[in-house]
Amino acid sequence: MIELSTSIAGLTLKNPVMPASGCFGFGKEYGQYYDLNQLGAIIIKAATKDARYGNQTPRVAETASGMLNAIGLQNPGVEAIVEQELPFLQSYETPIIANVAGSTVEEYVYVASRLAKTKAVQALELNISCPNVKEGGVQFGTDPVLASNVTESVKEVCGDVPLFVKLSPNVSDIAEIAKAVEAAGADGLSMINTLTGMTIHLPSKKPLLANKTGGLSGPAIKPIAVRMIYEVRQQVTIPIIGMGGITSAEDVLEFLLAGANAVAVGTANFLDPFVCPKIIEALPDVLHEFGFESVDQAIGKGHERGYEYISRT
Amino acid sequence: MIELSTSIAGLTLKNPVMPASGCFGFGKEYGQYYDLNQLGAIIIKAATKDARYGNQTPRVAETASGMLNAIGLQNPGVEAIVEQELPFLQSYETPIIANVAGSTVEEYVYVASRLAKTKAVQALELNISCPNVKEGGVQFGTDPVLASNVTESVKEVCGDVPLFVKLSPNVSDIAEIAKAVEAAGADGLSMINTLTGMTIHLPSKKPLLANKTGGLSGPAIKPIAVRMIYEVRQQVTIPIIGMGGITSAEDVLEFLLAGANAVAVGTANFLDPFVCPKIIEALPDVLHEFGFESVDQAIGKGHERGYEYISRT
Amino acid sequence: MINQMMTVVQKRTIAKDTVEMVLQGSTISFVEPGQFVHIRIGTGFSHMLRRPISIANVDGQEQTITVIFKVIGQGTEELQNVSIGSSLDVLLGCGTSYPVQGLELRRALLIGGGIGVPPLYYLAKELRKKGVQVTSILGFQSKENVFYEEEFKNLGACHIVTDDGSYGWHGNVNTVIDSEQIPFDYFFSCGPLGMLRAVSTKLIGQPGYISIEERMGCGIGACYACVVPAKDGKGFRKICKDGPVFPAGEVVL
Amino acid sequence: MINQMMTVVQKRTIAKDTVEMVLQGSTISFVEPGQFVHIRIGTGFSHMLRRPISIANVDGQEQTITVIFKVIGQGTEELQNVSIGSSLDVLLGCGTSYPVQGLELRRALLIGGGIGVPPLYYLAKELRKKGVQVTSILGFQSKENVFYEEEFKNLGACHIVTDDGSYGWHGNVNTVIDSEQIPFDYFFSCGPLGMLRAVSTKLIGQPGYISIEERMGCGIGACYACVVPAKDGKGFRKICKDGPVFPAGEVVL
Ligand SMILES: Cc1cc2nc3c(=O)[nH]c(=O)nc-3n(C[C@H](O)[C@H](O)[C@H](O)COP(=O)(O)OP(=O)(O)OC[C@H]3O[C@@H](n4cnc5c(N)ncnc54)[C@H](O)[C@@H]3O)c2cc1C
Ligand SMILES: Cc1cc2nc3c(=O)[nH]c(=O)nc-3n(C[C@H](O)[C@H](O)[C@H](O)COP(=O)(O)OP(=O)(O)OC[C@H]3O[C@@H](n4cnc5c(N)ncnc54)[C@H](O)[C@@H]3O)c2cc1C
Ligand SMILES: Cc1cc2nc3c(=O)[nH]c(=O)nc-3n(C[C@H](O)[C@H](O)[C@H](O)COP(=O)(O)O)c2cc1C
Ligand SMILES: Cc1cc2nc3c(=O)[nH]c(=O)nc-3n(C[C@H](O)[C@H](O)[C@H](O)COP(=O)(O)O)c2cc1C
Ligand code: FES
Ligand code: FES
Repeated sequence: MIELSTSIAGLTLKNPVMPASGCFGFGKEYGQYYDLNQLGAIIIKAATKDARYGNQTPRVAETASGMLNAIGLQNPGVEAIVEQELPFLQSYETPIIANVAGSTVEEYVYVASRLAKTKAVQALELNISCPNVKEGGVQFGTDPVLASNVTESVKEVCGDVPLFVKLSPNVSDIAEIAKAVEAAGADGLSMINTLTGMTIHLPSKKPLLANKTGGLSGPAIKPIAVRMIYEVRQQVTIPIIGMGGITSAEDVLEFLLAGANAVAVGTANFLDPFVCPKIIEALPDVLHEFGFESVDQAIGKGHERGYEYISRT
Repeated sequence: MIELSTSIAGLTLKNPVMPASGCFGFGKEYGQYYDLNQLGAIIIKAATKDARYGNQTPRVAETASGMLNAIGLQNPGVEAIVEQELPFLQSYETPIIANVAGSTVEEYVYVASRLAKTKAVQALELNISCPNVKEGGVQFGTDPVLASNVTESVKEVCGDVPLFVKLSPNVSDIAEIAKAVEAAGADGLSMINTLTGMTIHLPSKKPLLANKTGGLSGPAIKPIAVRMIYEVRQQVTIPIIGMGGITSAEDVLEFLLAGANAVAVGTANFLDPFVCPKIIEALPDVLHEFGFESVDQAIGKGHERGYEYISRT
Repeated sequence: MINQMMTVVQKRTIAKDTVEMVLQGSTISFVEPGQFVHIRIGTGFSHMLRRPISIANVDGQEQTITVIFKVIGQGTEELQNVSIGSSLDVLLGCGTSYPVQGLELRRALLIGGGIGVPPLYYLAKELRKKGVQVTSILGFQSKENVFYEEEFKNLGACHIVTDDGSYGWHGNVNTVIDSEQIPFDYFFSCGPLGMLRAVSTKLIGQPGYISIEERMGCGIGACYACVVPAKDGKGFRKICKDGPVFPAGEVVL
Repeated sequence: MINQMMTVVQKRTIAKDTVEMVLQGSTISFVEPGQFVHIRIGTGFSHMLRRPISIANVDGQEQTITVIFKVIGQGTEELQNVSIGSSLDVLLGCGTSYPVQGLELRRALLIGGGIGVPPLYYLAKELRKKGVQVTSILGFQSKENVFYEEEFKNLGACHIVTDDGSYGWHGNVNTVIDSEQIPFDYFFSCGPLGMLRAVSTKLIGQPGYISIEERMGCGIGACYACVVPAKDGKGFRKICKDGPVFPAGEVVL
């Protein structure tokens, strides 16, 4: 028996695999196709204070081994999410991680506190790294001082609910931001969000996305994600939910070796709507093949002298 | 007749396509397979003051639509390059752009001044963005003050030889660096160098590259390159040599539309050693197909209201 | 929606750059007119996004569906090169359908443009099955782009119109609507945005359904890539899930 | 080196995970023993780096080369699935060769390990053509990995040794070298680094050639991916261009 369960920031997961925020809506659609109880957790689409329509279309474009998206944080607003979306997910045992977005510290605090108050959400993921909105979002994620401030303010209203901060890869030194948010009280990190990219539509001679730029995700960015997780793992002790281009159980193991404690799968859901349960099913054999009897054994093992993971929980 | 010739920083190119630094050695090998006079220019491998052996092997790894490299600036030293490598290339009419590397401002200045003094080199490319060496390299490229200082010092010794500064994409705000080096006297920009990445070899559970991290190149990074060029194009007026994932004449047009004045092809040479002449051959038809009669007409046309390129030359 | 490997059993070029492909599967009977398939192109990561293509016909006996697509880029180029006998990974029966069963009608007007024509064929067949009288107006760029004229003619009156007048009427679908004054209870339209706008404006106030396109991610309603604003000014619809078929006037074109 | 599309004309599994593939081209006569082909795998960007594989045999009449490879990862997996009749994009005749013509010798000792065995076969054939007496020692992990025993036996004495003793000698190639004391003028070796180190140490001072491997980028000497330090302590060699065959003692293993 290969042990898949693990725990991050006090949250027990039956396996380390969860869909990434924004790629799984609020679970309803995928819930029609398979039993969401198979998942380690579910990270839901970003919530803002008020409903947001998001950017104009086209919002997605294909790139080599990747895609660009500029959804622009479309969501019905935190109140509607709590009332209309969460009850469905609560009918499962799978922990729900809510992605918190905003344009100001006040908005982040408002959304986080509203979500933390409900019993429906087991953790928060603070999205200070969305490249697709004009205000807020990524600027909080590229400046260590702003990142630290918003983390600290949000942490105050989280109560018992653990707070993961989602980092942007569009930075010169991601470890610096990671250390800043750890010091500010983050219980964990989520990394990475998308890299800002663009593709130009030759016939129209204009950027293909209406928003011009979009976030690059998918296998193309996997080496960047692995590098950043490896780097951050050596400088912080809080758990990491790793993501960026994962499509297989082998990829999951690579992220665990780099130092992720759990992983999220985004873009791959679009190529194969059943990818999450497939990865979970394949994971025990892959762990076994490379000599591990549990997920926990593999975490951080890609580091020299073995990385010592100091759990806070 | 579609006009392919263009000029960058006073340098006339018969077409805008050149091999990227590090992917073409000093031209000898490719010179065995086709006539190098077909190329718009040739950017040669980085030169340092003394010979460098570079990193341990393995130095390359394949990734989704890309590759990682950690060569570590192996080269025979500037003196040997000038004496043993340049004479071969001088037998062609094609302009040679020499890539200048170093660990200190003094080394950059030494190498640049040695190269500028020879008649063999038509432009310099200041490599402040190599992610694969412990000292120097990328740190000059991620800090606007350091970038500005090294540019200014090198510019002083360049004489008539135009100086392109090669930017690192591993930064929070590439336009800031671009503006700093433009203000410091750069005659042009080269962008982008590789993004730092890692891949872990599952059987050994260690990073596959001996250097652990390497630079990600190839089609995977093209959307990032296009976005950065587009962004920088709106903030500086000096010409840009664009690169990052180019494999076809359509890609060249995409970079021109984004605001590049010429382009370099790196990784694609490994997949197809004849890719540069093939792209050059295909370019007139592609330009024509999308309504352009010359390279110059296409430059910057992906920008709203048409980007006004103000040549300094 | 179900995820199925389907075998390419037939493939032919029916007009300029236009390919008709028949796919055989195991469960196809639930598919309704207006729905689309979300097709994976290539293997590995060669294409990270599936391609949405309308279902042009269903044969419950043979367990096949027919799709008709225009080769406009890399994805459709690769799709046309898939050889007979190989299989394709499809999400079958995505999106909403034209509500054939739910409607009371005697006369239907079908208005299609270019690659918007295919879904109307399956619709026309289903309407005929119900005894509805079908008239179609099909617009194409030019003579060489015209397809399925015979097929539609077998189901009712069919007017072909081309932008350049090289075949049938000269003009666009509205030219025919204006001249012919065809009586109908409901209209059903699918085609490029420009055409849908023109048709919706012309037929404003009349009951009908339109089908629209947008670049898609998931194709099942989870990613918010394919939204369109709703007419009420506040809401929105997901084309892949709430659409592609919408009652006329429901969304902003 | 020339860039050529070559047709797969034959393919068979000759040992565990080990495939022999025959490729037909138009210009192959210049290829010499020890050289390799740099093969493009897949299309588009599915594999950004070519795969280097040694040339195991050449048939000038049929214009074919034979390669033998072990399936160890995605690239070789895809390569084994290329069907007969399809073509592969190869850089043919990369790297240096064993200097068969330039050497004065009567007796050659060939020492191969695993997937280092293939290039020695073409070498053995060329040596025999020159009238050289060939003795081979071929090391494999286990019985199921053994291939080409008969082929080598047809050219001279051939000793098989397996790590686990499941076939032939038990041990490694050095076990055989020690026991048999085979006389030779030159030795030629190719195999995993560990084996090459052991052999070089054992046969130190004796004239010979070794062939080594490294992960490659360009395969033609332009990218510095595949370097190995030279014994003189300062220089280096590019395996793809100065190698893969080096005189024993020239590079640091
Ligand atoms: C519900 C629906 C039904 C459709 N039915 C048909 C049909 O029956 N026949 C037909 O020929 N075409 C149809 N299309 C359009 C078809 O999806 C595109 O022509 C096709 O995806 C183009 O792919 P490409 O790779 O060849 O082109 P590229 O332009 O290279 O495609 C690149 C990307 O853009 C997307 N894309 C490009 N154009 C469109 C578009 N118009 N709509 C949605 N995505 C697009 C592709 O999916 C892909 O992600 C339909 C689209 C939708 C949304
Ligand atoms: C000069 C030379 C001759 C060779 N001859 C043969 C031969 O005749 N038969 C044979 O089976 N193998 C041979 N190899 C090794 C062969 O190249 C690798 O086994 C193969 O590239 C593995 O590819 P993969 O995608 O299956 O494995 P993966 O491990 O998935 O490969 C990933 C990457 O690593 C590279 N790589 C992995 N292992 C090696 C290696 N040992 N050497 C070089 N690159 C490697 C691949 O080229 C690719 O870029 C030779 C290597 C060299 C350098
Ligand atoms: C269509 C789409 C929408 C996304 N929306 C969000 C979001 O709302 N909040 C967020 O934090 N990340 C969002 N992301 C980023 C993903 O959660 C993830 O960090 C990123 O895509 C990298 O993982 P992947 O390569 O597996 O997709 C989105 C990504 C995609 C592709
Ligand atoms: C093997 C390899 C070696 C490189 N060496 C150098 C170098 O010496 N100097 C430099 O400025 N850039 C170097 N680069 C970066 C390229 O010049 C180029 O900026 C980058 O690879 C992006 O282009 P591409 O995607 O077309 O490869 C190297 C890239 C590769 C793949
Ligand atoms: S394509 Fe994802 S919501 Fe429509
Ligand atoms: S592989 Fe490029 S130098 Fe050898």
